[in-house]
Amino acid sequence: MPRIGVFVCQCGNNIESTVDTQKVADETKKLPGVVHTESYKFMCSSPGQESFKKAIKENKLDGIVVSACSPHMHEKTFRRAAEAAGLNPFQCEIANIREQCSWVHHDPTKKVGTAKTMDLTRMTIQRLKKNRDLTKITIPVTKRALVIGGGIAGIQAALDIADGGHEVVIVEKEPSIGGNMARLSETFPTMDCSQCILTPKMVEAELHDKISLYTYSEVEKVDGYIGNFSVTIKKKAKFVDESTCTGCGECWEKCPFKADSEFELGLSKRKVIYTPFPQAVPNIPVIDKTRCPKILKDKCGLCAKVCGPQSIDFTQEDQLVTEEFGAIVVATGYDLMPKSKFGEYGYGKITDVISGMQFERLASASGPTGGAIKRPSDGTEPKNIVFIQCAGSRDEKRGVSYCSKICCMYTAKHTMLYRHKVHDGQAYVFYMDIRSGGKRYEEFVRGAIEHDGAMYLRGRVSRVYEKDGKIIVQGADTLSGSQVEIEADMVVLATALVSRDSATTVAQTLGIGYDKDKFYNEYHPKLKPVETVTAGVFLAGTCVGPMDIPESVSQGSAVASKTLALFSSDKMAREPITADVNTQTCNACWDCLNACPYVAIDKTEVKDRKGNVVKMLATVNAGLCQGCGVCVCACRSKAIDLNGYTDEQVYAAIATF
Amino acid sequence: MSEEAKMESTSSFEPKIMAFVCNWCTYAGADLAGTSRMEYRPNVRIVKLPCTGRIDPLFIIKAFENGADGVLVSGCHPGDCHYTTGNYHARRRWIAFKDLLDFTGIDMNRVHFSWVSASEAIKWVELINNVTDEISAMGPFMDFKALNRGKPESNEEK
Amino acid sequence: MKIPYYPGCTLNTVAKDFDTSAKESARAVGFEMEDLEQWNCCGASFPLTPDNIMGLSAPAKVLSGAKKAGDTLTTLCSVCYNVLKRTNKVMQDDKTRRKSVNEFMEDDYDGSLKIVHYLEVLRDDIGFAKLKETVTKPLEGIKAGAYYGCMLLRPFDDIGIDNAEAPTIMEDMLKALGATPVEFPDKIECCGAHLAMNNKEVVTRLSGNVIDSAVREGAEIIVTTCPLCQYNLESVQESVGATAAGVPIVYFTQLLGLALGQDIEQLGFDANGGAAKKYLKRKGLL
Amino acid sequence: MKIKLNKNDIDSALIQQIERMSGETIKRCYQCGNCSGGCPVSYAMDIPPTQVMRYLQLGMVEELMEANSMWVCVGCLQCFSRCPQSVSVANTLEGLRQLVLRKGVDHDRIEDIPLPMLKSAPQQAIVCGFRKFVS
Repeated sequence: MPRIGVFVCQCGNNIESTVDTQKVADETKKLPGVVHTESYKFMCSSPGQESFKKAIKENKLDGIVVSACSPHMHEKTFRRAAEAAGLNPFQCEIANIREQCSWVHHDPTKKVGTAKTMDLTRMTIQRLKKNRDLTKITIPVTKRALVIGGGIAGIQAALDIADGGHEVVIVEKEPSIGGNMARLSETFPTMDCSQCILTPKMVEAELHDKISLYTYSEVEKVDGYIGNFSVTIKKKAKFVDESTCTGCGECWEKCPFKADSEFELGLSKRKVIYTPFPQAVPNIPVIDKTRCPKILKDKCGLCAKVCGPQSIDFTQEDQLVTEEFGAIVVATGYDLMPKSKFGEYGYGKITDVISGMQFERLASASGPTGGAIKRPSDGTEPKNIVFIQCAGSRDEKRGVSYCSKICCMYTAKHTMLYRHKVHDGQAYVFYMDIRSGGKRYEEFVRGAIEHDGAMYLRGRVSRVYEKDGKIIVQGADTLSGSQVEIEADMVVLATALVSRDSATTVAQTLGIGYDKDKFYNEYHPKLKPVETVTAGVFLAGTCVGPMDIPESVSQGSAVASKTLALFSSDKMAREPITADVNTQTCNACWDCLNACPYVAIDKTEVKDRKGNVVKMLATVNAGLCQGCGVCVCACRSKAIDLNGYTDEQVYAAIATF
Repeated sequence: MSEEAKMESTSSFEPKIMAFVCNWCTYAGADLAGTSRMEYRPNVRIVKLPCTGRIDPLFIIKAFENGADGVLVSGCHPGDCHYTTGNYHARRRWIAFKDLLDFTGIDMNRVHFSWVSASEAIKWVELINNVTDEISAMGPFMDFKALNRGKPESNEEK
Repeated sequence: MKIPYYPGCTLNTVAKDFDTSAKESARAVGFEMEDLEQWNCCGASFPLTPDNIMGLSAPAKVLSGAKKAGDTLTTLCSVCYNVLKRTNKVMQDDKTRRKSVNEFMEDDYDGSLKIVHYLEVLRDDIGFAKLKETVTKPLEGIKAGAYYGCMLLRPFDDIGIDNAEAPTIMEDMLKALGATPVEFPDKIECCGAHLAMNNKEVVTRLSGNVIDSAVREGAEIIVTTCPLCQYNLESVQESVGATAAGVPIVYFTQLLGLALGQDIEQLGFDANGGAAKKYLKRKGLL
Repeated sequence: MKIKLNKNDIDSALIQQIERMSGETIKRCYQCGNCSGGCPVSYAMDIPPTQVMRYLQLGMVEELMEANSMWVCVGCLQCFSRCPQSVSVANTLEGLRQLVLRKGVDHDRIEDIPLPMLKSAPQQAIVCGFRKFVS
């Protein structure tokens, strides 16, 4: 016979005003197995806890029901107290008689509240009788982090984790780390040069003895769970031996073949053996195998001839490596909506209609024009330049419904950079709303208008076309209520910031969710902004949604702190609310495996003594299992049950309803 | 009929309704109704489960067998499941289960399926009131009562 | 191949040239346009207020009649095309309106007809490559600006014949005929349409812009798919600048017929104040 | 101009009627100005397309009824075609036109149309014109 204690909390008057707690205690005492009941003013208070523990010991209780506030409030408190009194914490259950009873049934005669409290308490008692002792699950932690994406968010995360003393691998798909930030000229609102603040961080990451850079690499496969990930990484063939290459540049100097530079967004050419930009980290070139004549048809090979240390190796192949990690940081960044999306803005056909990112390259001292603002078509200096904001943003019909958030600021910056470089030029900005929420952001935009003379027009551009060698921009100024036409020399589209093309593939590899725009889902948008539903996988930067550099960096640091917390001990403990398979009744139909949202179910072989496989069984990986219980209902042979929410427990509660 | 008379006529029968709800959305929504001090009909008894995906259709039948006059199932809105897809499993299972339940002779109007998020306290209150009214109007569910013999220490207080 | 064809009011009267040149050309490339036995006016404008059931009933009547003749219905006039195609979509997608219209017509039409423009038949069924092979008199040296106007293109979701911002279907056809298409920005702008009735100022300005834009980019002849566009552009000829004045405005089927070797006298180039004939003569095509 | 706002005007039966007739949700317009920018006849309108939507949002139907905007709109659908919110000002203006025409009030008298025009114009222009201007 169990020895159950029932503690009915009055919660001051919160419960007592509509529930006769003493009556509940008295009546409950009559139930089989209940040996101790009491009503108390504040169960959660220190004296309450003390008497609670004392009662457990004195009455040798082996099961506790606390009828009090929601378990979301104090379940942990009472379980901890029960544990302190020598009980298994999972032998303590809460009946929610405040949020779901006394506070929602205002009957002053206490009849309604008392009756419902009796029911709720009795159901909890019956459920408790079927409780089993559970022990917290401990899992070992591999103290090594993987950062996917070597942009500013990823670099920051890696540096902070490495500074915390743990090994980090950065996987970057491009030949260099740096990401989109490496393309920017100056950064708002302080106007410091992007390269000047980014390059030192890139170099620091390269030189850090705890950080390894896997550039020109991609994550192929992720197995395992928090603390114990096993990740397969594809290192694409660079055709250059990284261990011997000195980055002298002789090879790309001499290479006779050119292609459009991805980094310069088609504004200039690069060689076929190349580093994406001069400050690349690592400063080791790769060969574009889709264009190299030596690789394609065994002709040329000049680079190999001029290479001093003989680092060129045309036989190199893609390599798969599998490594162990305890945490994964996803910092895969963003893409920009292609210009070709905008039919009415010239369809990407008018050469001098460029994107904001292309403007960054034009304005950048290390860009194709050395920082001079020149038209891509003829190299002349544009005297009238029109910036069109919200190109694709806030356009549910043909673009994306959200605001890309950073365009208002960078467009203001562009007008300033333009005025600083073309003193006699005029910049026009078409905007829908100026969104400059951020420290010193509004002042920055005002500066662009008041000091640098940008003409802001509140309206959207309907159409851009060429006429007599000019680009005609036809839009509206809604503030004056008129149509506006500007003869421009160049047009800059603030194209929408969008999720990566590869976003869904990466999400599926990692088992994380994404929204309708294919940005990754945070565990909780406010309170867990860098966690995902998959424990041990964290998010940083624009793969979550549009954000600027300060935010991306903050997120990089935030995931580092989460990772370091995870790495702070050798083992981690978690709630034992996980599924369990009855090995006797499992018939290996794998319905559970298909239903499980966490890939937490494995196929396990059962072998006889000779090592022959006698049958297959489903087993639950407690590290991955999140305890949703979907598998329990999917199981036809009722071979799976969920600890803490077993069929027995639920039926017991129903039976006394 | 006056409001009072209405109260009179319905108070003669107080239905018992069992609610199976998920821990993350609806349970929290019901908690919020409490912290907001809203008031609703006292006929519902909640059984908390981690996810609607954990709700075995047999729970529903068992509830009827044990004296429920109505059953309510509620979880996170589609797309908002704490466990990513649990509520989709529940929904799919529910669609298949509906016909079976109908076949067993349970009036489908006695079983309600709803989505209530953690912030939808008002929706929860309205849901409970509506369901209670509806089940009240239908009268007690007697068909399974005979099945439930030898029930343990049950509701002598009632 | 026989395709049921809805001529519409204008092509039966003032734009007869459009109709005959199209039919002749069709024969040359291998299909037959068969006039619907009975038809009525489509209403010449798709009712923009969805509650206007009256406006739907005339085109719906045409559609239900055409359904008896076959599964496809072809048109030439942009406006007829627009009205019929959009009405058909309503009949297909909108149960409530379908019911009211059918009740009104005492009919049971379900929107299952496929409405195609003559240009679509050329592009999708015949193919421009095959058209090119059929050409007997390539239109070498003809610099033609293809003017689309509104009704052939918009709204894209309902019409979808081509990209609404940068259509190429007429240019592609002109290339097949051996002509040199001239891109001009105003090719998708409005001509002023029915404002011809009471607002000459607007029509002069809009149609003038179109001609001006085409000529500026080097067009020597403008090609249209709509009798009203043709009329408006033609009617403002005197008002536009000296360089643009007198540029011939023709239906695309007239150039098509010419390239396919039709008799010049039957193509009706006379109707255009003779400007087209003079131009074609200058280019050595007559 | 000073506008006095009150809930009755903003939410008036007339506004609801216009929404019902045109099938457009007036509040969807977020006043970006794209329609006014692209409208070929915006220049000739007393109240340009974007402001037509704004006037309706403010419940100012009277001012719109007096303006020429609805009679100048050709229905070319450029506004709708490029509207990021999928609002058709053309439909809305047609709704306003219908408000007038359905009361049996003609905007144009058939006698006023010049005879040469009636003789030479394509039938479609006349049919369409009648439908837009005559009750």
